[in-house]
Amino acid sequence: MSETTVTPDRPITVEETETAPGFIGVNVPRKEDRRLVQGEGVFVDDVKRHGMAYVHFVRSPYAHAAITRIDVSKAVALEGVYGTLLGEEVAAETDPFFQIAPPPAGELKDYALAVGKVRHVGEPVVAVAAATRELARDAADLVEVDYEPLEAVVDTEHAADPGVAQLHDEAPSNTIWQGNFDYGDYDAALAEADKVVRIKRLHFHRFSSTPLETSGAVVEYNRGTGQWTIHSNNQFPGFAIIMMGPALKVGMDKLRFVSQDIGGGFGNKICTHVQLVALCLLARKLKRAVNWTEWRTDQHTANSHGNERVFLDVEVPVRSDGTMLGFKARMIDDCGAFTRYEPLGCIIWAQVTPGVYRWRNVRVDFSQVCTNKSPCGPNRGYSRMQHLWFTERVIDIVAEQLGLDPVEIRKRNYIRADEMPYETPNGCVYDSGDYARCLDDALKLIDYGSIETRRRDAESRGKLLGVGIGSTLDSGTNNFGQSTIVNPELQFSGNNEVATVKLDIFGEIVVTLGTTPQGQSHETTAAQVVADLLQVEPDDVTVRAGHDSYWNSHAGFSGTYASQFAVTGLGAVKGATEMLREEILKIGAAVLGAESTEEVELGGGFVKRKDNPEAALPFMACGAIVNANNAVLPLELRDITLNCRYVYVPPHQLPDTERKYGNLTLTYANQIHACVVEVDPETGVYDIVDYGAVDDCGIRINPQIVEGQVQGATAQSIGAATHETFVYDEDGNLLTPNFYDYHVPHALDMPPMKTSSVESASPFTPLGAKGMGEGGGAGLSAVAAALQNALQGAGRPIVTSSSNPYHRVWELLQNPDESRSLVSVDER
Amino acid sequence: MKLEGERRFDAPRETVWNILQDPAQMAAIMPGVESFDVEDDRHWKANVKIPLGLGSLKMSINFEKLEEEQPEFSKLNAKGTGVGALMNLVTQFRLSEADGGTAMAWEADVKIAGPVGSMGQRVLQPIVNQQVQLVLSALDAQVAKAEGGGASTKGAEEGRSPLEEESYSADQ
Amino acid sequence: MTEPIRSQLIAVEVNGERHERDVEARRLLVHFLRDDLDLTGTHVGCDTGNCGACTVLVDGVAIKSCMMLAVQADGSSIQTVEGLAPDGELHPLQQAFTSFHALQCGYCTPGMLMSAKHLLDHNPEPTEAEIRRAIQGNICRCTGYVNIVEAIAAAAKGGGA
Amino acid sequence: MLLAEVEYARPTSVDDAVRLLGAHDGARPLAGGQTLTNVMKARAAAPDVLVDLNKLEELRAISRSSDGLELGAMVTLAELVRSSEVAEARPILAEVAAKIADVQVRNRGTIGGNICSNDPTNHLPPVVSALGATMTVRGADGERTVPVDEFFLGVYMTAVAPGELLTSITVPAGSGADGFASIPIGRDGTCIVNAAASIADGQARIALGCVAATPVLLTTAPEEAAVREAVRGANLDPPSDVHASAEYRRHLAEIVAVRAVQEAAS
Repeated sequence: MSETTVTPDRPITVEETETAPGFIGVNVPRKEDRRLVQGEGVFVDDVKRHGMAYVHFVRSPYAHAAITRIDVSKAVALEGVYGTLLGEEVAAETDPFFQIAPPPAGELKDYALAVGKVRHVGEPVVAVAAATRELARDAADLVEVDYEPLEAVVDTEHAADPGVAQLHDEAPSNTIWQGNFDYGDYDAALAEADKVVRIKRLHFHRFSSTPLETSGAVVEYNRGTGQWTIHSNNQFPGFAIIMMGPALKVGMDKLRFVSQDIGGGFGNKICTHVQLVALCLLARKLKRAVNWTEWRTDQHTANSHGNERVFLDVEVPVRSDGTMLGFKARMIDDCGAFTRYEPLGCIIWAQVTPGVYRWRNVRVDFSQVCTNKSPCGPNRGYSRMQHLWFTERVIDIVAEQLGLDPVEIRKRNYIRADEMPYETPNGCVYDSGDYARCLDDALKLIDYGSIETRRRDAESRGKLLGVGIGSTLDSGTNNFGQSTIVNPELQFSGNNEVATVKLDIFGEIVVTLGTTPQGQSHETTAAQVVADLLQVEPDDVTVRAGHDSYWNSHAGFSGTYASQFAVTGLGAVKGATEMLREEILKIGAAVLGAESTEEVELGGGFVKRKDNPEAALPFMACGAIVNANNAVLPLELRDITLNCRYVYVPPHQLPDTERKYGNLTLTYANQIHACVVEVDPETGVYDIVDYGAVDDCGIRINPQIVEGQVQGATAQSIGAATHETFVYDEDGNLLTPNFYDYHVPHALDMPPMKTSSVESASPFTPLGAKGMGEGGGAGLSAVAAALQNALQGAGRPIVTSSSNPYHRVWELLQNPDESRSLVSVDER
Repeated sequence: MKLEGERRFDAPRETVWNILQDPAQMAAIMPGVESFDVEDDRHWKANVKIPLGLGSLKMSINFEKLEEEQPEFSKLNAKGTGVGALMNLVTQFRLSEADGGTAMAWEADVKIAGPVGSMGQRVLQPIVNQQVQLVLSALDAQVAKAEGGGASTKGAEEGRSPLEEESYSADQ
Repeated sequence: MTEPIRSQLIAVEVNGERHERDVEARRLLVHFLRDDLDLTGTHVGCDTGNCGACTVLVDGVAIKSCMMLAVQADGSSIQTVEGLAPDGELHPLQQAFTSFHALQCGYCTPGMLMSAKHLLDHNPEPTEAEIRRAIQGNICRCTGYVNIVEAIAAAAKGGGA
Repeated sequence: MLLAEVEYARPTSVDDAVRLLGAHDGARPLAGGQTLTNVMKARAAAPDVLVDLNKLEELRAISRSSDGLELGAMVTLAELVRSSEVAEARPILAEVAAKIADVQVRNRGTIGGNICSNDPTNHLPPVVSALGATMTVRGADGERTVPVDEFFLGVYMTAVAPGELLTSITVPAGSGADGFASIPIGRDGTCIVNAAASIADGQARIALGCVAATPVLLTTAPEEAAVREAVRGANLDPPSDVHASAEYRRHLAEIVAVRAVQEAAS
């Protein structure tokens, strides 16, 4: 097998893209669809094994309690029960999970099952395995666990206050991480300002994308080889293996991750390594395959939530013309009971420090606390969504306070297209984009010119109409080096993804990817790229469905997350295909008696002599010669394998951990949304009556697929802005544990959605494309802004939360001054 | 969930007090009691089958008397565990003599966790309120019986339902 | 006179094929289809009857198979997503879902297709509002429903391709 | 998601059903199962025997009589929506039924089930209350009728005693001056509060939902001021949950009452 690893050197230059106009940029129908529309997809719960046991987790009913007694005797006595797994066994057989956080918080112990103590409602305490799903549940009900309840910590803002109960005995406080971020010269900016706008408190709420397929796995253990095969819907096997290997005290090759179809992920399926370890232990203990399917209520109470965040004592220096010089704030992020992927969220936001704005002076005191709530994990727009919502709230509150037009103040502060590539105050490089143009397009979509007329019409119907704008930067292709800013001891940096492309004995082109798609159409877009490079049809290209870490297409960061497939995944596909093309041309030249590969070309599945197209060698013959008839090849061509593996490595460098400075990610797709709401002032009930979303993710490999991502991400943020929220009571009980009380938008809830796109090619990527898919967050800002605008005529309340269900809007209407008292302006 | 209320009985304080201190009579007051064991004068244990319209909720409840000031004040903790639910109830009452009868000021703090919680507060709150009303009505009956069956409670005389009689606040 | 039973031999016709199985009274229809008959196209997305991923047609009527017991289906004729294209020839709805990119992860798709089929069986020319109402009981977390609504409208107009 | 062990019987006659319900402690009727199944999934309630009413055709009849509209308890919500008798006699029943949950749930869910489960957010308990329906309940000792005012006892609790069965709902013929209003979560989602109203002889009979364990009945003059006054004076005990505080529900109750009456009057 021939292999190449390429790392472009700095400074980054525009790469030649050799792909001729062909299938790239075309709406090629999806390869995935045929099986999925027939119900022939293979999702994790569809996997069955002989004698498979079904696992049910006994979960904590308490948010915070000591476990005083566990008795499983009645459960194991039940006929059909194969066995149980307890925390004490886990503690004896595994090491606690590796912690990203530096000491002292990094000393906390996180195991696959609760050991001695439970820290959130729904935390797995005992695993029970039985012959059927129902029996496992019956047995779980027979497990007796005694608890000694402890004070529940649920208030993010005060979780680290003195005297508050401590979640983790090994860590000295509930503060997981704290850091000061100081960019530009904030004090000078403050001195220079004509006005300073102050905001006491903003709150970004808990929710998650709640993929319709919950987490799950079928785990098999091979006693002969000591190797586990994990059929799961984990969306980041690279990370899971890094976490699980040390915990299980085995080498990584003992953990084979397999998945075909995954029913949505959105980041929520990254941190399932915890349950997977419990399943590995059970499979080994019981000597049989085990199936675990998380139920919806379990997903809501114990799967990863999006990070909750409060923004305190916000200070914004502004010139009288509306030019904003930066901001200062204290931010407290709530990661829930455990740090499964955290505290990475404490740095990820910094990829978009100034948002889409030319804010040069920033001072942030960022800390993260743990609370007795479900652990957080990446959720579509991870950590940037919270911060970008903050930047958009800031600009609309400043506009409101200074009586400036929301459109004008944005255009005055947007980073300009002619400034691209733009280096932010903390050293991130925005590759390309034209935010002002996207805004104009978005306003066109909602016919902004007619707003005042529509406002009057709404008033005549007793309704308050409001318009709002939101933005997101969908930063993609992480530089994992940013992890060293939260913990300098970490040995993570850069990023990578793998693809192999081979020409088989019958001339079949087969592609394997390292990614774990959950609807992102990787089979289709990969085939488009390969087809263009090899001058064939996408139908001629077989892209293996799903992921298998035993294919040789797996690297440390393999997975599907952080908006990067169009860059890393397709970058790898392009690299491997170019290697294969070169080998095919060599074989062709040799067989067709050409002097060099310059004299031959590809077309229609043949290598042809340019001077005589009649002289053509079919791919099938190439494949046959190399794989089954290679004695005919001259010796110098014997190293050709027609099986090419390429690792795409983005041009990342290590950041400066002292200054918390450096380029943290490669590409920046952006979205500008505009939204129109109508509020019933009598009830606080509102409708989104018009909605426009403009997306710019550079060159679009398949526009229809990109638009689908935009629509879906937007729907999620509209859901989050209106009704989706994880609410806990003071005892740490989750009050929205299912789709009854956690209302996700259905077809009637969705507003008329209009979309359009701009294509600002990325100068930094193989195809000019940018990763995308996480850009929906703009909806949270647009809805908040539209509500604040609508309520101008009703006491001018300030919207300070990202969660705005009807009752909150009614509260704003009842007591506008309460929210207004949170903001003030200092004249200079 | 916190509940509180005032109730009046046309019976002497001792009568009411005795009922509230007698495990056997308490068993008669509580809904769906299947078995009731007295472990000692401060600890009782009951297996109940609370009838909900859609099927009954089985629970085993451990009672512990926390405080007592005969004949007027008592505080009780009840911890219940069932398949779908986990209950923790702390309740107290104060009896005072009021124009020939007895006035009872009571408070209860009920916490419910477990899968039953997934049914939603809109359902749980009314169900808890309802069970409380059943207990209080049963208490009326016990008092009436102790008074020789003749005299019944003021509330009943006026033909008002306990729901109307009670004034209580349910808050999160 | 009928007496209560804990399990029962039931006979159902699924996608034209007759099946007989002994099932526990408590077994939900969706688990009967998935686990006993290995028809895994019908999915489970929630535990409260909200998501509609388990939608199938029982005697031509769209129902959520997580809120019906398998024993209740005794003697009935059931259609699941696997029955839409028996000979591999895609149903117009399946074709339209592909053409209009009405699915991403594909997990809600089987239930969505069955709800759409139920709609078109009873209302061949639905308005957009009628389409949205017809799939109100089917949650999709990927698409925002935009392309799903278009696909169903197109299929109704025979414009699957 | 997975039910506890349970016994199942599928009677072929109402008498047989009543016998089964009487013969087994902890037996519960299984109508559409769109609420009961979910409560059983949470194992929050565990009936010992399910008596399946789905094969009882006699409970599926819809008929018009001199004293109004008689609806079998097993008439599905979808049938209510489609029924010409309902459309002629009391269209409000169809209009409201069409808002309940979704197509699949309406295909299975029944009027009897929606009424007997009496989840505070249910649509039909307030409607039948406002319409002054009469419930026919059958037990071992035969049939009895219960006026709707005495029917609802609490969440999941009605006058239908263990061993009894709600067989039909009789809705009096009306003037057609009926209305319904609600504040749902999203479009036609779960109700935060709702209200049904029926105007006859210059009096509005209003039933408020989700402001107490059972529908709250008010009778008042149909003028807005009077309606608001009546709601303010009513003995409401609204639950507080993530969708609405008790205070917000009180406020909304007044508004939906007014809107329901206005719709009835229009």
